[in-house]
Formats: sequence, C-alpha cells, structure tokens
Amino acid sequence: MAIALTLLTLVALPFVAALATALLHQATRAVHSAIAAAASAGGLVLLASLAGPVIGGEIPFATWQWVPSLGLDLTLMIDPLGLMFAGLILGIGLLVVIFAHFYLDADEATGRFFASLMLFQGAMLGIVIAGNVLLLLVFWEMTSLASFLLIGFWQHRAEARQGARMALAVTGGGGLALIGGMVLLGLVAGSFDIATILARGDIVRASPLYPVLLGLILLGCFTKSAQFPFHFWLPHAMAAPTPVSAYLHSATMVKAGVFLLARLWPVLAGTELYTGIVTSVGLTTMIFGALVALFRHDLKSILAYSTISQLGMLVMLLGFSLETAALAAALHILNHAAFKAALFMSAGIVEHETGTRDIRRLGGLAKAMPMTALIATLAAASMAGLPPLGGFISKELMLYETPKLALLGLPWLLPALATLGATFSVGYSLRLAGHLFSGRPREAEPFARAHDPGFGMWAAPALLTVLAVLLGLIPMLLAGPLTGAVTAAITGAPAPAFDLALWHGLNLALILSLIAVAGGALLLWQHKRLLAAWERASLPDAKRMFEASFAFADKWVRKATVAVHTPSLQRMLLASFAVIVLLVIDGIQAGGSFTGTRSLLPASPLAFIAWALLIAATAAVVNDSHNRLRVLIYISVIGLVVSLTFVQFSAPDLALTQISVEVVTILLLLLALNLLPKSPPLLSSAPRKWRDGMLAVTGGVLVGGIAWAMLTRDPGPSIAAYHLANAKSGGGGTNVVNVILVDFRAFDTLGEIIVLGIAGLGIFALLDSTATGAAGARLRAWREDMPHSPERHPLMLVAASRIVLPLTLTVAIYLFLRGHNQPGGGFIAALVAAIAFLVQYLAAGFDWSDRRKRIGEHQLIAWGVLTAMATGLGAFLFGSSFLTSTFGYFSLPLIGKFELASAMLFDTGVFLTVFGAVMLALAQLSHIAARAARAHAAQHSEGGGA
Amino acid sequence: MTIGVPLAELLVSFLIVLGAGFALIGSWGLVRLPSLMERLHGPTKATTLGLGAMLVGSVAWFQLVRGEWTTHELLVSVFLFVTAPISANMIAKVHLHRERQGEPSAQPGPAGVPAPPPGGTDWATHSAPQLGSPGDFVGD
Amino acid sequence: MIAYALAIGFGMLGLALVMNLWRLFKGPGVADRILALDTMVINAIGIIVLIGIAGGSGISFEAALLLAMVGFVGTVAYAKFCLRGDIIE
Amino acid sequence: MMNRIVPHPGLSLLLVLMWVVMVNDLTFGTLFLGIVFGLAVPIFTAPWWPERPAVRFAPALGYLAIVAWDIVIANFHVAAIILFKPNRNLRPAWLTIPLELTTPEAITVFAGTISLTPGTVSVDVSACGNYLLVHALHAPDPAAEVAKAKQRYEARLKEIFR
Amino acid sequence: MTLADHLPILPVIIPALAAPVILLVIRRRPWLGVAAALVSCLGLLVCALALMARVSDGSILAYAVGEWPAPFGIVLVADRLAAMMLVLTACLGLIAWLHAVVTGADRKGWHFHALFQFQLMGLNGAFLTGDLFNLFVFFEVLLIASYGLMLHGQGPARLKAGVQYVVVNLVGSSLFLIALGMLYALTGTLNMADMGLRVAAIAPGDQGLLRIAALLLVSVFALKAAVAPLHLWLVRTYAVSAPAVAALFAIMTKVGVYSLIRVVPQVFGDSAGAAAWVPAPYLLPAAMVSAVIGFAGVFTARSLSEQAAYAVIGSTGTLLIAVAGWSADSLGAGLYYLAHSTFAAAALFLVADVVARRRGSFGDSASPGPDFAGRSGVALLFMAAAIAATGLPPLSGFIGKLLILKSVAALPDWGWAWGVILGTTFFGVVGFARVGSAVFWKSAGGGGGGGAPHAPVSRADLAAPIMALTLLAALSAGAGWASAYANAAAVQVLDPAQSARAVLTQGAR
Amino acid sequence: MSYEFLLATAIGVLVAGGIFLALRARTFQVVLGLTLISYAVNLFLFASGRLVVGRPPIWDKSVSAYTDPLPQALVLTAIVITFGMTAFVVILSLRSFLETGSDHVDGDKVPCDAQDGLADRRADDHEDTRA
Ligand code: NA
Ligand code: NA
Repeated sequence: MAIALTLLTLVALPFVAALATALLHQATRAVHSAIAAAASAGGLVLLASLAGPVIGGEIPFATWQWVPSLGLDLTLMIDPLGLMFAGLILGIGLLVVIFAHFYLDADEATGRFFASLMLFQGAMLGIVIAGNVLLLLVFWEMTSLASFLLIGFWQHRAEARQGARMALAVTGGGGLALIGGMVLLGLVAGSFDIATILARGDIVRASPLYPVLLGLILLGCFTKSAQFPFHFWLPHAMAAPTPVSAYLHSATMVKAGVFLLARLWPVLAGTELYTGIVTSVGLTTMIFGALVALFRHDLKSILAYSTISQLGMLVMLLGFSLETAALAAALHILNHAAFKAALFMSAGIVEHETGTRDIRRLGGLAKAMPMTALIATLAAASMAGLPPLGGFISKELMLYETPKLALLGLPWLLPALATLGATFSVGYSLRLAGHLFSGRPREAEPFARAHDPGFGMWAAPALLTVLAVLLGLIPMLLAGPLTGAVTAAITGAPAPAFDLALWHGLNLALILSLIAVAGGALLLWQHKRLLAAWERASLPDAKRMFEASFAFADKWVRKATVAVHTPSLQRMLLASFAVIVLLVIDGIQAGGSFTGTRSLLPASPLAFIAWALLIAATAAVVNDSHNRLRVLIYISVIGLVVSLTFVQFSAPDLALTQISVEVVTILLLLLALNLLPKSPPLLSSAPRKWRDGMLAVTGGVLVGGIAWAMLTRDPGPSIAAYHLANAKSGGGGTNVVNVILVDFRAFDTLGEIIVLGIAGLGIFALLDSTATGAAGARLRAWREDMPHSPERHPLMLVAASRIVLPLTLTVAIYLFLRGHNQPGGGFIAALVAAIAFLVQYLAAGFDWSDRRKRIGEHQLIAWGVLTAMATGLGAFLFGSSFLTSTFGYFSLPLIGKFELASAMLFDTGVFLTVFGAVMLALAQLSHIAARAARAHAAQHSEGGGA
Repeated sequence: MTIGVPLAELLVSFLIVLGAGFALIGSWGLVRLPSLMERLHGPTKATTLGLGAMLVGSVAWFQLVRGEWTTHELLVSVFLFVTAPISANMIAKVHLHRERQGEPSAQPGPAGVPAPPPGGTDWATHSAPQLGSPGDFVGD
Repeated sequence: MIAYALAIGFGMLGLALVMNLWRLFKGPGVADRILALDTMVINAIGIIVLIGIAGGSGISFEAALLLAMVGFVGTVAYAKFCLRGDIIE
Repeated sequence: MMNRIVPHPGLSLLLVLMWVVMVNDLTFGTLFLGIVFGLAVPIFTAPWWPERPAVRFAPALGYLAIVAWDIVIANFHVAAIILFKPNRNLRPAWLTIPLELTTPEAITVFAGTISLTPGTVSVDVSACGNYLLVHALHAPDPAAEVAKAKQRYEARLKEIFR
Repeated sequence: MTLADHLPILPVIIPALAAPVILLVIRRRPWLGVAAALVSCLGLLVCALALMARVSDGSILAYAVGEWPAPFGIVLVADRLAAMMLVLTACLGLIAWLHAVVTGADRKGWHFHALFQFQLMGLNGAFLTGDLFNLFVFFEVLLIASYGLMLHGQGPARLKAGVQYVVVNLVGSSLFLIALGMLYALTGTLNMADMGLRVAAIAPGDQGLLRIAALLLVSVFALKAAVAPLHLWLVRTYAVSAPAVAALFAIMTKVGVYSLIRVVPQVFGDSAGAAAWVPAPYLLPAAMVSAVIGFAGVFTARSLSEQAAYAVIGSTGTLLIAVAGWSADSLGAGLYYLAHSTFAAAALFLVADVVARRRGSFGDSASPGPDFAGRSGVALLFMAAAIAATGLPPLSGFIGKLLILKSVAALPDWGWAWGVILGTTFFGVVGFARVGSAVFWKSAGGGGGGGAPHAPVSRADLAAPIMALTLLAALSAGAGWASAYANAAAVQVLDPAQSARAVLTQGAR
Repeated sequence: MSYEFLLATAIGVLVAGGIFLALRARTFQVVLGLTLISYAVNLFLFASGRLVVGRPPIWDKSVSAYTDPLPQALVLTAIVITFGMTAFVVILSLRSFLETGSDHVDGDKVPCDAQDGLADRRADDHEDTRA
C-alpha cells in the first residue's frame, strides 16, 4: 500500500504542480518556480526512497483498474530502467527549473511555462514508470502535447509556432503509429500488461504480425527520438526557451524513443529484421547528425544535431541486440543526459549574456565568462568522448561492440562507419568549445556584454558537468550498480560481467577512438574548406520540404473538400437519389418474385380515366413547372384524383383528410407565390436534364415496380386484425382508423400534432422578422408584378362568407363529434374549421377578420398539446399507463343514450393544435404580405405627394 | 309510401343518368362554347342540377331501395347553391379584369366588352367600391 | 338496372372529366383553367355520390360535402390571386 | 339582448335544420344538439357578421320555391342550347340591371339567384353598388331579360329584406 | 402503477408538457418560461439517470402506451442503450440550453425554449420507442424542431442552409415511409421486436422486397447520421447554426447511428434471410470514407465552427467503423465513443462560440485576430476540446479509439480500419494545431490588424464548454464503468431474443 | 388492366416527376417535386394495405371483412406531418428569398432577379428616398 501510494504520488506530483501553477498563473515567477522545484525535488526524494530496493532487484509495483474491458490499467512499476530514467527526468528537471527561474524574465508568462513544463515532466515520468502498454501510450501522446506547448511558448514568434506544430506533427504522428503497434503488440501477446508482454517475447516474435507491429512501434520510437529521416523537427524545436531545449533534448522527450526500445528489448530485439532496421537507422542518424552538426553556426542548432547524432548512437547500440551493447547504451544515456543538459544550459547562458547564439560572432569568451567556459568545455569534451570523462567510457564501449556485427556481410564496415561518426562528433564538439571560448573575440558587441551569470544560473550546469567528470573518473562507483541493473532490466536477463574504467588496455576500441580524435582534429583544421564544400552542396532543407508538402496537402485537400462540399442542394439530392437507386438495385438482386399471386381487381374505365388525369397532370407539372399558377391547378388535379382513389378503396377518412389538406396547401402556396419571383426559371443544360431525367425515370420505375410487387402479394397476418376486433369493445369506437389514431396509436398522433404545432411556431418565428433587415428592405421595395384589380373585397364573396362560416363550423363540429365512430375526427374537423375561417380572411381581409378573434394561435397550440397531454396523464390517476383510454355509455332523459370517451378529449387536443397551427401559419404568411402591400402603398402615396 | 322495388330502381336509375348527363353536357359546354363568359354558363348551371339529380337519386336509393332514411346528401346541394354563384362571379371577375388589362388569352367574347354602368362610375372589378356604398360594407 | 345506370353515369362523368382536362390544358385564359378545375371538382363530387350508391353506403357522403366546400374555397383563392395577387389582404 | 343570444335567427334556424339533415336522423337528442349548436355557433361567429339583416320568412319560402322551379326548367333550356345551338346562332349579351336593393346581403342573394338560374351569370356590381352586371348566354332581347329578373326576383327580395 | 412505473415515458412527457407551458407563459413572464425550461432540463436529467439505474442490472422495461399490448399498441422500451442515449441527451440538453441562455441566444428570435423542449422530446422519444412507425413520428418531431432551432436567429446564411437541410430531410422522411410501407406489407407489424420475429418467416419469393426495404431504411438512418456520401448536408447546416443549437445537434447525427444500432440487430439480424445484417457490405467502407472526409475537413477548415462540423462527420465515421463490426466488443467500443464524440463535438461548437464572441468581426475564422482578455484560458478550453475531438489522451476520445482499434482487430478488414482511424487522427491533430495556433497564438502581441474594438464579454459563457469538457473528463476517469456499461448495452442490443421476450410479454401486460 | 397496375404506375410516375423537379434549381420547383413525391409516398404507404373496394374499416355488427385500417391511420399521420413539413419548407423558401434576393436552392444570386415583383433594392437606397 505504501509502495502504491508512493508510486501514485510520484507520478501525480508534477501534474498537481502543473495544475497549481496554472491556477496561480497570476502569481510571481518565484512562486511558480518554487512549486515546480518542490514537485521535482519531492519526486526525487520519493524516487530515492525506492532506489535502493530497485537496484537490489525489487520492482515496486501497483495497479488499479481503469478500463478493464480495454485492458487499460493504471499500472505503475519501477524497475532499474525506469528508475534511471525517472531519476534523469526529475533530477535534470529540477536543475532545469532552477535554471529557468533565472533564465526567464519576470514578466513572462511563467505560470504557463511551468505548468507546461510540469505537465511534460509528469507525462515523461508516466512513460517510464507505466506498467501497462496502453497507459504508456496515454503518457506518450501527452508528451507530444506538452512539448507542443513548450516549444510554442513564445507564441508571437513564427518560428516557435512552426516548430511547435512540426514537432507535434512528427512526434504526434509517430505516436499514432506507435498506438497501432502497441495495441497490436498487446493483442498478439494477449495482454497489455508490460511485465506479461515482456515475458512473451517468443510468441510475439513468432507472430505473423510481428513485422507490422515492429514497424509501427519503431516508427513511433524513431520519430520521437529524431532518427533519420524524421529528425528535422528537432532543430526547429530549438525555438523553445533554452531550458526547454535542455530538458527535452537531454534527458526526456527524445529519450522516450530510446527508452521504449530499451523497454521492449526482450520482446522485439534479436531478430534479423530488428537488428537490420534499428542498427542501420541508428548508424545513419549518428553519422548524418554529426556531419550536419559540424557545419552549423547556431549554438543550439549544433547541439540539436549533436543530439540527433547521439541518439542515433543509442539507437544503434540497442539495435545490436547484444547485452553488452545494451550496457553501453545504458551508460551513454546517463552520460548524454549530463553533458547535453550542461551544454544546453551553457548555450543558454551564452545567449542570455551575449544576445546571440551565432558562433561566428562569438569567440574568446573564456576570458569574459571563465566559469561558463569551464563548464561548457568539460561537457563538450565528454560529448567528444575524450578521457577522462564519462563520454569517453561509453564511446569506448560502443566502439568495442561494433566488430561484433557484420554489416552487409562486411565485418569491418560497422567499426569503420562508427569511427567516422565518432570522428565527426569529436569535430563538432571541439569546434563548439574552441570557437566559443578560445581565440579572439570575433565581434566586439556581444563580447563586450559578456560575463558570467550569477551562481543561480551556472549552478545547474556546473553540477551536471561535475557529474559528467565523475562518470569518467569513478564510473564503477557512481554508475556501476545502476548500469548493471539497468542492463539486466533492458535485456530481461542478468547483466553480463562488466567493468567500467577509463583504461581497458590497448584494444581495437582504443585504436578506433584515437583515430576518431585525430580525425576530429583534422576536420577542425580543414573546417573552412569543408564548410565551403558543404555550403556548395546545398542539401535539401527538410523543414522546407516538410512545409511544402504540408502546403501542398493543404491546398489539394482543401480543394477536394471544397469541391465535394460545395453547398449545392442539387448535388446533395443527386447523391441521395443515386445511392438509393443503387441500393434498391442491390436489393433486387436478392431475388424473389416480382409479381405476386394476389388476385387483382379489374379496373373500371373511369379508373383508367382518373389514372390518365393524374399522369397528364403530373406531366404538366413537370413540363410547366415555371408557370406557377398553372402548376398549382395541375397539383389540384392530382390531389383530386388521389382523394378519389381513397374514396374508391375504402378509405373515407383519408379522403377527407386529403381533400382538406389539399386546399390548405394550395392557399399556402398561393400566399407564398405572390411574393416569390415569377421570372422564367434558370434553364438546366440539356445533359443535366437528361441525367436528372434518367435518374428520375429509374427512380420512378423502381418505386412503381416495388409498389406493384407489394400490391400483387397477399398480405400475411397483420396486427390490424387485433385493431379491427378490439376497436369497438376496447376502444369504444367503430371507426377503426380513428380508434387507431386516438387510442391504439394515440402516441403517434400526439407526436403528429406536435409536429404540426412546431411547424406553426417555426413558421411564425421565420416570418416574424420579415419586416426588418434585408427582407424588410426587399418587402418595402416590393412592387406589383402585374396590374391588379382595385377591388379588395368583392361584395358577393364577402356576403357569402358570412354565412359560409357558421355553416362550415357546424360541419366541423359534426365531423369532430362523429369521428370516433364514423369518418371524421379532430384533425379533419380542425382543417374544416380552419378553412371556414380562411374563407373569412379571403373575403374580408386579414385585419378585419383577425381583429375579431378572441384567442391567439399560440395559445391554441399550447392548449391543444396540453389537452392531449392531460388526457394521457389523466390515466396516471387511475393507475394506468400514459394515454390509456376509457369510455362509457350514458343516458340522459330526452336526449337518449350517448357515449363519452376520453379519446374524444384527446381528439379535442388534436383539434386545437391543428387548428392553431394551420391558422398561425397562414395568417402569419398573409400578414407579411399585407404589411408589404401597406408599406408599398404608403411609399407610393409619399412618392406621389413629392 | 311504398313503391315497388323495380319502380324505385327505375326512378333512381333515371336520376343517375339524368344527373350524369347534365354533368356531361355542362362539361361539353365548357369545351365547345366560344369564350369564357359563355363557357361559364355550362358547368355552373348544368352541374348544379346534374349533381342535384344524382344526390336526389342517392337519397331515393337509400330511401326506396334500401329503406334507410337519409337526407344528408341534400347538404351537398345546399353548399353548392350557396357557393356556385360566388365561384362563377369570381371567375367572371378574373376574366373581366384580364380582358381590361389587354391579356391576349382573355379576349372579349361574342357579347363584346360590357359597357360601364350609367353614372360615370365603373364596375367594381375595375374601380374600387366607393366609401359608403354597399360594396364597401366589409368595414376596414 | 341500377348497375347499368351507374355504369352509364360513371362513363358520362369520366367523359366529362376528360373534357374538363382538355379545357384545363387548352386554356386559353387562366380563368378558363380555374373554371375547368372547378367543374372537375363538381364532376368528382358526382363520382363520389355514384360510388356511394354503388357501394351501398353513405360513408363517402362527407367526402362529397367537403369537396363541395373546398372546391369553392380553391376557386375563390385562385381567382383572388389573379385579381389581387394577395389572396388574403 | 335577444340580439346577443340569437344574433341571426334565420341562420340559427338554418343550422338546426342542417344539423338534423346532416346527422341523418330525427331523434330528440339530435334535435337538442342541433338547437344547441344552432344557437351557439351564431353567437360564436357573430363578430364576423356584424350586420343584422332582417329577413321575413314567409316570403322567403315562396321565393325559394320559385327559384327551385326556375333552376330545373332553365337547366333543360341551357342544356338544349349547349347541345343544339351552334355558336354562330348564339346571342350572348351583357345586361346592366339597375338595383333597387341596397343591403349587400340582398344584392348577393339577387345576384346569386341570377347565377343559379338559366343562362345568366352575375359578373359584377358597380363601384357605387347600384348596378348589377350580368352575362346572358342567349339573350336576343336584353331589355326583356332585365325586366324579367327585376320583377321575378328583385321585387320579391325587396319584400324579404325590408 | 406508481410514478416509478411510468419512468420510461417521463422523458417524453416532461418536455412535451414544458413546451406548451413555456409557450403560454413566456410572452408575459419570460423568466417563468426560462425557469420552466430549466426545471424540465433538470427533470429530464434526473429521469434519465433514474432510468439508467433501473436498467443497469440488465432488465428491459417495456411500457405499453395506452395499455394496449405489444405488438398491437406502441411500446416504449428502456434498455441500457436507450437509457444511455437519454442520459446523453439530458446532459447535452442542459449544457446547450445553459449556453443559449447565458449568451442570450435564446432571445434572438421566437420560441427558442419551446422548440428546444420539443427537440428534446423528439430525441427522447426516438431513443425510447420500440415501434418503427413511432420512430418515424419522433424523427419528424425532432427534425421539425431542429429546423426551427437551426433557423433560430435567422440571417441569410442560416436561411440558405436551412432550405437545403429541410429539403434533404424531407427526402429522407419520404424514404422512411416507403421503407415502412414495405416492411408493414411484408410482415404485418410495426413493432420492432415483433418484426424481428416475423422476418424469419418471410417467403423466399419476398426476399428481394425485404432486402430493398431494409436497405432503404438503413439508408435513411445513414442520411441522418451523415454517412458519406449522404453527409453533404451537414457541414453548412451545423456551421451556420447558432452555437448552442449546433452543440445540441451533436446528438442529432447520433440518432441515425442509434437507429442503425437499434434496428439492424433487432429486425435484420441472423434470421432475416436476404436482409440479414443488411448494411454489412456498405457500412464499413462508407464509415471509413466518412472518417477520412471528416478529418480531411478538419485538416483544412478555415474556421472553428467549420472544423467542428467536419469533426462531427469524422467522428461519426469513426464510430460507424466500430458499429460495422456488429460484435459486442466493437459495438460496445462504438457506444463508448458515441458518448464521447457527442460531448466532444458540443464542446468544440461551444468553444468556437466563446472565441467568436470575443473576437468581434473576426469571429471564429482561423486567422489572426485581436487579442482578448482571458485568451490563455479560452485557448486551454479549445485545446481540451480539440484533444477530445481528435482522440488524444488523456480525454475519453483516446480511450474510445483504443477500444475501437482493439475491437475491430477481429474484422477481416482491420488493417484498413486501423489505418483510417490512426490516419484521420493525424489529420485532426495537425488541423486543430494549425487553427488553434493561428487563432490563439498568432494573435498574441501581433495586434490583430485593426480588429474592431469589442465589448467585454462576460465569462459566464465559459460555463457550458467547461461543463462539456468536465463530462469528457468524467467519461475518461470513469471509462472503466462507462465502457463496461457500453459493452453490456451492446450485448443486450445484440440479443434481440431477450428484448423480444421483454417487449412481447411484459409489454403485453 | 388492374387497379393495382394503375396505382403502381401512378406512383412510379409521381416519383419520377418528383425526383426530376426536386433536382431543379429553384425553390418552388423543388417544393413541387417534394409535393409530388409525398403524393407518391402516401399512396405507396396506403398500398401497403393492398387495395380493397367497398369495405371501409368502420366496424359494424353485420360486416365481417374490412380493409386493413392500419395503413390508413399511418397515411393519415403521414399526410399531416407532410403538410406541416411542406408548409414549413414553402415558407422557408419564401423567407430565404426575401432575405437573399434569390430563389435559387443554394441561395445564389440569379440574374433575373430585378425583373420580379420584388426588386432587389438595398435598404439604404430606400432610406435615401424617404429622407
Ligand atoms: Na395576403
Ligand atoms: Na393579409
């Protein structure tokens, strides 16, 4: 339990610190750095408490379930590998915090800085102590995100934003490959628990998926560790504040890839494929990075390429799949962290004090800033692999390993190439230190400013340099046990016997080392000439290529996206119809018979005529679609035929509904038509018409064919039998359709009236704003498109309308009351009532008619829905479910027996809602036209007066 | 009142054929008469009686043949009698208006163009009803 | 006998519908088309009445009644549109 | 007061009648409901019929009978014209009927009668409301037609709408 | 029956009552209408959670509306999946509603609150119903309400987009009816459970018709879900809607997905002959294309809201990749991702609005604009929303994607699916990074180039996006429980026999 | 020729006409297309109950066979919903035209605008004339 808590605290501390600094973002720099430093220091203390047992062979371990179905557990464990990395992360992290405190100006957004830094630290820590592959991935991607924030910290600088995006794109993208690889690894291994996976290397390597998962995982590692050809993001990440560079590129971000290679060594390493890829990529990167570093002038850029090179070396070592090579790698990780962090901080100091990082402008700084010179020179020497420093030992170990592998079948090739890389390393390291600190000042200005910073700023690099020196002087004492344990952890086997010392006698490694030093000196001597040649060679610029390819992708993806998504209704519909047609054709292929076996009804001549009427009218609609009034008349014909169809085929309710809906629709269309432009339509091109026509005919044939197939089949047993049997006895009505609507499926009807109510409200909302804005202007500028009769309210029409209203309303009442037993019902009654009132509006005008009504349409809709709902809820009181109906027969003297059904109350709700919605829509529409006309008249008379 | 079924059937059949015949004649008038004003006479009249006969036929059929007392068909006629003149009036107004506007599709028929009413005014279709006149009784 | 009368009646009304359609398409004026539609509705009411007689039920009476009302409203609306543009002022 | 409860007595009567006809049976219950709606609906719709034209019922019944008879006769007349009279022999004419009726309701009933009866269609009212424009399908003698309409219908309507 | 027995229908009743009440009171006393809306939203949340608690033991509640026995009446079916959708809707509804009220969007036109309640009612009804025609009705309710909401506040952009949105959906509704007609003609029933039993008995001669009907129905759902190539309507519609509305619409495409998940196993399962697992040959490719198109849009979008709209398409594609597996694992993964992507899309739309409100005329376009107060905070919100939308850790999108990756590994085409899921994530990462750095970084100090000075905006509008992100965080932290629930829901959905038993016996009470 | 054939072909023709018009460029034509399609759909849904003459689903002691009432109820619901939707889309098209000055389905400007009843005049022109 204590262990679990320790582990949890360890990984949580940085996140807590991140949150604290973010929340206290308005506090001072001191507060921020204090929090961050405290978190790092606290972590170190916790880690130290675990160090002994871990090196002694214990593996502190804790697990909590997080997503069991996924296999994602919150498993934390510290083995020596994790311990070493955690130590680096926290230790160098602490030093970086201290350094950053002095490096950053007090007025910078230090809260944001330290929050991001701590977020990064936490993520990094998570990677190295994660005991679950998926958990590791979580932290892995978080490091990409956090580094994005850190690199882009100086947001106003273009290079910072670009560098941040590039780092995110490459490492985040590689991370995605890693996700694929790791999930695959887990699936192959049958577990996402790292310890379990590590024990199942044989299974993994034997799996046919091994090459795939290996490739994906390596992609993740190589991008993160800036291996060639994914190295280019790293130099641009130097746009970050130097403390960030020091942190990301010495101990953390880029080391994550190396860490993962080491972590998965027992599972992945050892195959020819693995060795071939990893070794060659590492070797290439090592040589390439070192070569480029030779010719860089920006201090941080040199360090960046040196980092690339050093990482290449580590990767190459791990690629060997040899235990001794793993040992070399483990030691070099420590060495690199120490000297590289020291160098970055020194570079930061130099920049901070001189205002430049261009080594061509600097020189002879040893006099001006001796302490910095001492620190940086020692660190550079370690990087060069010069004795008696730590770098020397690990480089020796590396060179010692190289003959063990034959590259391309040539046993000498690898040692030779490795020596070449080492030569370059010596070259750039010496150039760095020599150029900066020895010789004469090259430019006066930066030199004049230069002096050693205060102790706070050089303390951290000094400490690291001391470490680098001690790693050379007392390696066994300082790093022996750890390195051994780490090696064992990497390989999953006991570490080989080893001895870390400066002097191993005269062996091949030492000879190669000497060659490298001599070669490095030679390079430095010939540097000017070589530089000229390098600059003539004009190698392709990776960053520019990356950006160009992004711009290219953006341009074309944008073009394609815009082209596909042009908001064209015609295209949307074309796509939809085409998809449907294709799907129907697919369905047809499932077979079955086309014509069924039902005995058909012979058609009467009249039916044939009605059919011809419908088809002629449809053709006329299509043909004459620009002549709007005519089209409406044709539509009326279609509606008429449809109504007759319903009458003929035993559907009186449908006929009533169709008839009344039809006229309301026509009124609506006429109202709208008055304001819509009547100009000739845009003519489609002939090919387009043909295309649409073909699609239309295909669609028509298919739907008609389906209808035929359906109509010619005998129906099977249907739930409607129940409705027919229970309408009277259970629903209390003889009109089965109505009983279905207000009882069996009243819930549908509730939805249906709500649809209508919403339509009314939506229409109201749509039209209410027409008086203002562009629409208002357009309406104000409205002029008649045809000369109109001056008579607004024809006498006979008005007089007739006065009697038509009560007559029609009485019919509506009649239809409503009988609906439960005979054709009719609330919906039809509402439409009839609405028509009755619309006749008033038609005859006497909106204002006159509207002034006389006593309740608003909104209220009607609301009360209608509420009535229907209340009917449904009433059943609750009787312990029944929603919309349970009841009915009873009553008798009163004189009047006789009559029926009352709760369904009729429901139907009242239907009536009110439908009536309200129809009136709201039409009245509102007619109203804007009236306003428009009035505005027009007002304008006209004003114009006449002027 | 009891009529033998064959006689009742005969009556109903007669009414049906009469009604449908009038409907057909009305529509025939619609086809053959020379201009809208003449065509208007065909349907609006012949079909009123046409439908009337068919509706009476329906009443008679239920009454006499099936022995069911029905009257509601007559309501259709009531509605038609109230509305048919208005429909005709409105259609005629459209014609008058279009004709006055010189619409090529609304040529004057054989009766020519109606003369304006005496008194220097015009028909309401061409000139809005004067304030206070019966035509102005709507109120707004 | 009634069956024959009905057949003749249906035939005549069908023929009438065809004539109406002819006028509907032919025009020439919009008033002619409105008139043709109005007549068509009247003939359709006739058909419904005859269907009622043929089916021996009064169930379709409301359809006829409604059609009578609605045909009027439609005609007036079309006419008002031609006269005033704005059907509800 | 009575005006408020029964704003249009004729209308109420018509509605009761209509209800009974529509419901298609003549029980007391039906009649009762008919009376309820016959009274309620006009009250509800009264705002949309603010005028209160006084109608005398007895002459109205006679008028209805005359018109019904005229419609039947005239339909045959018009049918004959449509079927047998060639277009060239047709004598359509515009009739301008001076109106003595003054209320809109009365004018409408008059015009409606003319439209329902043979061979004539009411087309328009003059802007000042004192002339009715009528189209006759076949009127060799327009003046006679005018006179016939005035004495057969308008005179009676003057009695009814007083 | 006690009130608890009515639990399955309360999510429909509450908003259906609230809406008319709001309609009646809001003109006179606006605050009362707002209060009613709040009460309804909270009530819905309580009901949904209670329902979830009730069904989380695996029981299926069938509520026979009107006490007509299934399959003759309409039955509401509350199972784990339905309860989950209800909870999502309730949470999202509350968030979107809050944002609308806080930003004053509800006062930009008429009837926002009533339409909003009706929208919730339509959604809840669609999630609860066990009847295919009733599903159509609730589709229409939620669609027409969405038309109103989408056009709320109007302006030319919304009106133009509105025409397209409405017309496309009308075509969809027509298709729905055709499919329904065919299915009724073939099976004689409308109850989904009953239909699932009856399809097994369909004659060989009718198999073609059955398959056509099934395909049509599925394509309607695909249209609602905006699956390529039926997705073209979505971008403009969502990008121009009021942000609070767009946030609510995050659940709208999910209705299509939900219907697919509900109907296919229940009706077109193993026994459905030619219609068995009917979307099978098309769903995976279409889903992959959607994911690619969506995230390609995210990659190149020129404004935050456009980006959010494309993200909706992309995430639906991703989700359907999982659904296309039709295994309990993959469906469970999909359901978890569904919940995630709903809130992620909502968060994106809301953050886009927060940005737009602060940048004056620069709106949410991906171009440098003026600096504004609290930029870092908003940037953080955006980053969180973007992380969620792309599916990066630590938010639930990552877990969702891992779940999907793991579950679809069993598919024959897993390689393509993995490639698409991971590749589109890359597009998303790059796209959001670019837009985010342009909007939040480039503006800093760079002085936006003459942006009009804008009035200070109250920070209250951060509440809704923060709520959405909090839910995402909760979904991540509680991923174990959530994904277990989703898996259990998937198992239940894929066992139509259990559901049929519950509906046809319990519903027949 | 059977009723079934007539109905099926009529549905087919309505669908074909509807699709063609729905693919046109102006809102009114699209509305017409949708109207045709909804006629077809209502008939189609109705046809799912097959065609039966003279047996309306009005329960009666003496009648034993009825046509299937359920599709009728469904069509009724569909008609109502379609009506609401049609009304909405009509008014939306109008509203969109008033706002954008174009009745193109995509809201794009069309050259023939100025000839129409609604001239596309800008609001400030109007203010000038009033001032
Ligand atoms: Na109007
Ligand atoms: Na008006």
